[in-house]
Amino acid sequence: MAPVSIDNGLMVAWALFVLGFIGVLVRRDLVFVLMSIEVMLNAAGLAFILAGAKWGKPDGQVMFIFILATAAAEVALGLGLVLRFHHKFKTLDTDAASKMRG
Amino acid sequence: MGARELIALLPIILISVSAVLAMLATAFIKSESAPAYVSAIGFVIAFISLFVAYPELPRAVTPLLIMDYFSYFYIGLIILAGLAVSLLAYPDFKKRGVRQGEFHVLLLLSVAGSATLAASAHFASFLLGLEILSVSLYAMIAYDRPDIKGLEAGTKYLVLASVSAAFLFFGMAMVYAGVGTMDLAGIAVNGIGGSISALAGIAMILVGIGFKLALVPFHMWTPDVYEGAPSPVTAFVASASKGAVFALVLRYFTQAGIHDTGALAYVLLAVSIASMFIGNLLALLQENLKRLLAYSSIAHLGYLLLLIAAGGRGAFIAGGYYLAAYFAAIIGAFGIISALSTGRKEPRMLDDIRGLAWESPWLAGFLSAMLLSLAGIPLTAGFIAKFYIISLGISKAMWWPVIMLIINSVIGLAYYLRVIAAVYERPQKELFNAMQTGAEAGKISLISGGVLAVLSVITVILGIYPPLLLKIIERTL
Amino acid sequence: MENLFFLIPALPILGFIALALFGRRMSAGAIRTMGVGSIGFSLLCALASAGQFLNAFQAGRPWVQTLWQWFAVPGLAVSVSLKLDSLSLIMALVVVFVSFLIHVYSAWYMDGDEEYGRFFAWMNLFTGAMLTLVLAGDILLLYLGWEGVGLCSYLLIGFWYKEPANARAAIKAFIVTRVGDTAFLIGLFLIALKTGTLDIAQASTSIGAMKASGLPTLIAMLLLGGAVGKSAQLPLQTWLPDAMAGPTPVSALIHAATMVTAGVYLIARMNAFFVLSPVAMEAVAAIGALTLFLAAVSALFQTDIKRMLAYSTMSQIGYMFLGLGVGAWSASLFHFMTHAFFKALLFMSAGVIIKAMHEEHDIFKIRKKLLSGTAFPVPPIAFWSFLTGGAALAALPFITSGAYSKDMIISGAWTSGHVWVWALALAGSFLTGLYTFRVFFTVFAGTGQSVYSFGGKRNLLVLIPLAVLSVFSVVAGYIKSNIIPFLGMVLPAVAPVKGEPFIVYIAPMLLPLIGIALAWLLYSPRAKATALKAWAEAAPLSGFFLRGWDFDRLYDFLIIRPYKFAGRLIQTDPVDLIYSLIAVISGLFHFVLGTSQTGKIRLYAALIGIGTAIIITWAVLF
Amino acid sequence: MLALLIAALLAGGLLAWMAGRVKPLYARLVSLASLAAAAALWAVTFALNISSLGKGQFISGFKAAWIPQIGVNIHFAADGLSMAFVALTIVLGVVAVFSSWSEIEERTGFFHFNLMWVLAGVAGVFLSFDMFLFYFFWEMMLIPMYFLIAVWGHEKKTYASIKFFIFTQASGLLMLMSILALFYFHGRATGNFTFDYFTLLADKAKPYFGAGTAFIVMLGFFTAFAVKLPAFPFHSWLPDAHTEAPTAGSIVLAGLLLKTGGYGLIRFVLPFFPDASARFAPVALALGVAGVLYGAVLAFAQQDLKRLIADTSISHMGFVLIGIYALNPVALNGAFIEMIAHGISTGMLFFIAGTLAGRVGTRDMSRMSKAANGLPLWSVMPRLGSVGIIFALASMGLPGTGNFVGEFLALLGAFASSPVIAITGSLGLIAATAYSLRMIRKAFFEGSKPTEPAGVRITDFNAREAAVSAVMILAIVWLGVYPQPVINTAGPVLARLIPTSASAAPGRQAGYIPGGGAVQPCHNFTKCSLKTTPSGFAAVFGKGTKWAPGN
Repeated sequence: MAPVSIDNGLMVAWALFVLGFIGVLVRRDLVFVLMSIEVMLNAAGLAFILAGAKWGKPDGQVMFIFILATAAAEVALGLGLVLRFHHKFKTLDTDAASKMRG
Repeated sequence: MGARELIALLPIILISVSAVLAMLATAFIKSESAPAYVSAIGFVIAFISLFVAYPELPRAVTPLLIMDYFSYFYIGLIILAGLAVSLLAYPDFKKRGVRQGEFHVLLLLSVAGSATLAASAHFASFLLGLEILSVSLYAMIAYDRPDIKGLEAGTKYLVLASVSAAFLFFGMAMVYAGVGTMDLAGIAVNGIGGSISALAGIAMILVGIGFKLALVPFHMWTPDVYEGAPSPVTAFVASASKGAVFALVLRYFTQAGIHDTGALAYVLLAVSIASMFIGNLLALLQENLKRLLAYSSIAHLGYLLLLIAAGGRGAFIAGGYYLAAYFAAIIGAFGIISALSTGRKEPRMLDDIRGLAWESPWLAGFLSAMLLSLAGIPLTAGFIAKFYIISLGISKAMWWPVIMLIINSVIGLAYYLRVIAAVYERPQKELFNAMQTGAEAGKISLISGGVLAVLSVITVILGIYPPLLLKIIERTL
Repeated sequence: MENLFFLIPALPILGFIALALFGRRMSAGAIRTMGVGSIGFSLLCALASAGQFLNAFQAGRPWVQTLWQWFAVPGLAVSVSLKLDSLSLIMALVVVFVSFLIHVYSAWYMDGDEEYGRFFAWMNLFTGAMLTLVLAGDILLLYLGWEGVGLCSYLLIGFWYKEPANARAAIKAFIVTRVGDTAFLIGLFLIALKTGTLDIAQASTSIGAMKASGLPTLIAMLLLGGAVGKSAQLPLQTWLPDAMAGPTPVSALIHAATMVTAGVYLIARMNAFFVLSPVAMEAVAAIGALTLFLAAVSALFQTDIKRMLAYSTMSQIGYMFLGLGVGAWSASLFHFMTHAFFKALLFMSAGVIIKAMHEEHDIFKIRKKLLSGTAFPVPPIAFWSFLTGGAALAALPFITSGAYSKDMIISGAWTSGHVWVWALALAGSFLTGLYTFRVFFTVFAGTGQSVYSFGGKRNLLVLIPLAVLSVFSVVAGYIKSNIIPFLGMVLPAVAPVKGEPFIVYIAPMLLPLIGIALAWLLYSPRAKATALKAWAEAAPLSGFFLRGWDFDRLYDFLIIRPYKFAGRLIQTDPVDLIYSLIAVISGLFHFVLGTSQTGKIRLYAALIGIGTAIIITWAVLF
Repeated sequence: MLALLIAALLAGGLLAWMAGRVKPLYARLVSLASLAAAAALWAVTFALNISSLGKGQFISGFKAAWIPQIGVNIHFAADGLSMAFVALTIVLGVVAVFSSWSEIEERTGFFHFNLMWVLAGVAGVFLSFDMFLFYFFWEMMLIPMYFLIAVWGHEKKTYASIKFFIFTQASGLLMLMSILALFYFHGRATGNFTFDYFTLLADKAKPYFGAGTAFIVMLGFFTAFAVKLPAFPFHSWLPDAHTEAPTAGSIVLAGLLLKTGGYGLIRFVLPFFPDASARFAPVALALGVAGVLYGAVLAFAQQDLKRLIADTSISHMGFVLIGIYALNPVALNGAFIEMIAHGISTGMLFFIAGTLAGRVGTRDMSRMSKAANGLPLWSVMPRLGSVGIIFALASMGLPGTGNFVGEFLALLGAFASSPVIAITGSLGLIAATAYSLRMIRKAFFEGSKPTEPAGVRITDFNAREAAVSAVMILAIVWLGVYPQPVINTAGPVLARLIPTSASAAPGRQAGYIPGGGAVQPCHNFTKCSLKTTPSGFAAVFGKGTKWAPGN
């Protein structure tokens, strides 16, 4: 199996990122929005790994771990908020959270 | 990493330690106030440590952090902002009947994150600092659990900040892929070559930064978050979180000579001018105080971005001065809202503070000083700050941007004056009393009053005798 | 006296200051003493100065007194300096003398008025300003007096301010004269700019060197503009008839001693500029001739006794202008002098009549009242004074002073070759006799049976001025041979270009008589020509003439209404609209942008995406 | 000494604030005391330096580093021009304190604090000889002024105060741009980055920027001063601010703040930008005339007494603008005298309007007599009426008042530069008569049908007000009949500040004005040509004069 070229890998990362972002835009459910964000973050992680591989350094992987950690923290907090969101708004539709405007 | 590096790192370490201590205090000491004490004392000690560690500068602490005068200046600002917020939050949360403990932990953490950000020299520290800051902020914004607006604000911030962080990280990866280094200074000095993906990466980093600085078109979250968050938290979001990112941007963008790069400089200029106009116009007839300040902060960051588009030595001086003035004024302004609140009810609308001067002349005076400083009127720090920006613009012959800035200053003045006019309006019995403000109830806590007084004094002193601060800023160059 | 003649204007001004400050706390007697006394002392000073000046007459040297430096800036120094020469001496003497008599008369006339003190204060100031004007050695000081006279006329015409018409008349007087003053002021600019001085003597000298250019004409025309305003000549004559709104002594003062004669004096004083410019001279003559005719026609149709007198003044000043214009300088000034006496006399006696008739101005109503005996009878002194004054006004030959001075002017018009001016003057002469005696016959003829008695106190205060002026109205003509050469010291003389045939010599003497005769025919109780009279009064144009040829309507239409309209148009300051518009547009932007803040997370995120796309595109493409 | 003068006012303000918390009367007394101290300092300074002032020299004042990083010093100095304006400041300050004696009952201490600080700001503007310091004071005085209007003003005070602040601030920022341009251009050319007025002026000999740049930089200054003056299209803040301000505020606004505009033009625009000023002069003159006429017509149409007086200021300041841009010493002296006289006369008119409105409870002239049961007000308050008439007459430029001397000289000087301007401007005198007389009549002499003459309870001027009026009447008459001491104080300075003819040679640069005209500066106006430069004025405004110049 021929090694995957870095550029193709980056394409995948781009695709993942864009998909994740589209997810954020089109999904109304807060949980799905958070999941889409995870996808975006992971796309960034993937890109780091690929970049690291490109330059033959471990830095990219280190960064990926950092991203993973922060993503986990975000998700932890996010899920807490989701619970309260559901409690207060009786829905997970993000559009419901538009009390403040103008 | 030897002892010297550790000493240089002392402020951040001390804040982190305070965070841990505060956590322990929350867990093990029954007193509600203990964590607040810990945080306040922690901030003070950390601030003092700046002077202790001062002789060790400048020093690179691992490739990740650079501790020099510049970093210290901004870390100092951030710590002071943290201290002020902590002192303001204490009485505020007491009035709300919200637990103090975790908040102070979060505050310390976010300050640690901001400080890291301000001192970061590497993508990794950038990423870490930013995330520590952001994650703490999510919680702080939604800290007042029963408040539905806080929840809404927190959710919005969580989603949008995460998205923007994803943009930022992806951009970093792209740049790394393009140039093979994550050293900020290296990238700044050597540039990104002709790599298109790296260029796209830089653009995406700009997006992440733009979000944190609430620049157009990434500003949309600002009013909602500012309005929803408890006022002390808003003060923090408006000041420290922006200051840290701005410090980073100022250092590396200027180092990279972005103002000479053509395309990117134009992007910055466009974003800057758009931020000024959109921020100010949105604030112009705004009746909601916190939203008004939110929009005005968009404009202020627009002014600051102009500095980066101008670049040069002057940008450092102007940036430092402006940020200091802006910190004092914006924290003070939200502090007054916090001080005037009764429990969960804040003086949201302009009508709520109408005639404030007749109830509480001191607070009205402080508020006027803050707003005039934000408007850039003499006798306040804001004037010197704005003077420096205009001065920089003129020295770079940026006539049109400066004229834009002037137009926006005038629009800005219009709404600040609207607020001041409301404050000094004679109380009309049927109009006033739209809400029972804290001032009327006579419940302004001594702490917040003191903090506000100090901020006002700083604002005025920096407006009258600028060399005080200028000397410090000049060391950072 | 050479160093003290500044007291002539100073004393009335001091009187004004004292009365203005303390008038409210003084008794009527004290006010009277103060008000009349200040003018009295001023008169004494003037007489003393005159005596001394005439002693040194042979030298012909004017007295000049510089009081202080008014102001000096690079290129121009103006001092407050007074100058006494034969012209200003005669002028000042007449002014202060007539003024004094009018003050005496006022003490009677205004007795019991609630603002007795204010009246005398302003009367004093009026006289003081006029004397300043007359004695000024500097054009700017002359201008100060000039404006002061205008101010006082305004204050005094509107003295009875509770009547709105009076206030309107006062404002009209001031504004109309101020139009002329502005022309005068521009003339001043030119003089200052071209000669570098505002001293009358110096400026007159240096202008002589600029004969060739059009400059003297321009300056003279501008000065003339000022003169026509103050002297109520065409086209700025409209204020004078309305100025009758003031108390009668004020009218007397305006018409006889101060104000309207200022224009004549100005032209005489600045004669150096006029003699250099034939054009300006012609203009002066033409304005005088036209005004005298127009005013005389208007006077013919007036029913208000004071308005008739006002038009007669306008007409007589027209003679003076005419005289100045044709080069009969001294004659004009002589006419000013005689006119001062008889016009003051006429006004004062008219005042007595009006007061006796309970403020009735309409001659026909006065007659009716006299006949029916419902009013107080008119005292004989009023009758005789009015007759004397009227005769002098009509220029009854040989016996009245008016005839001497007027005939000189008319003959001057002929000898200088201004035939059409001469013709108009003659027509005016005829009309003067007609209108004067129209009023006289209407009021008095056939009412002589009434028992004349004087109803009122302080009779002497009215008797003396009337008696003195009656005498002067007659005898002043006899000093013609003294006064003309005396004035000739200062004023230029113009050699006649034409001989005077007998018919020209006799015409001005005959025409007034014809006029009087016609008046008798038309207006005497036993009038024969009632049909003609009825026709004249019902003529379609009678209203037009009554309203003074409708200049008021013309100006109202041309100037006042457009001005008021402009005022209404910009009342709310249209320029401000521009700024309001900016504010409104900003507000509009605020609301439009505000709608973008929907509070929806997905929109906010979308904007981040769009922004990113734009930035990446920009960064990559450029 | 000069620094002490400003400090006395600043300290007086603070003390008055504190004193006012004890008793309102104390605030007034403290203010008067600090004004007295300032007056004493002024008098001593004047007496000590009278000879150098007479020669048009500067009194070296206080100089200390302020922001050494950018070459900013605190530098107070004075010459005759400054001294005259500072004297006016102090005098009108006293009038302002007296005018608010019974008007301001609320927060008296804070009121006097603001009042004193405005005065200090104005004095600072007149005495600052560091561009940065000048700008600092220029903006600083806005804040207390804003509070004076916004807190103690009338119905539309919020609108008026914000409008006032925005207009001045917007234009002020443009001036800041120009100051900075001056700073940088000078610094780059000479290597000496400084805001020092004297250095900047002295180095003007080596022009440190081109004609085009100079013109634009000049416009920045001009705009700020023209807004403050106010010149014609920038005037619209003025009627609102003056009308809504409390009496003392109106007095200070009209009497002093407007003068800072004229002062700025004389002090900065003319000497710094001689060429540009000369080229700009036709436009400025036209604006001046427009202001004269527009303000006069505007004033004529008003019912609100204070608004009327405010509009007259537009007209008078038009004369000042004409006087300044005629570019010869006669006109400049006229502009100067006009400013001083206008300060007194309009200040006093506002004093009268304030006291009158306070007594009758309305500013609407047609309703004033209602308070006297329909009697014309003259019959119940003759003293107030007399003072009113005197100052209204001054306002219309009657000879014998200082305004006449000012307007006469300004127009005379303008006549030398441009007869068309002077003649058109003279029409303003007629218009001034119209509005002044209308004001006198409507305010004092007009009544409705008297309902009940008895029982009117309006009081005339009390002794305090009468005393103030008496002093000010003396002042305006003194200016009218013997202005020479005042001219001598500032005259030598003014003569020096006229752009030198050599540097403004006609036709040297292509113009920025349609037609390329320029007013020829000229030192002895009788030697001035009546024409402007050949391509000059006539090209802009049509053929001016037909007659040939006499010399």
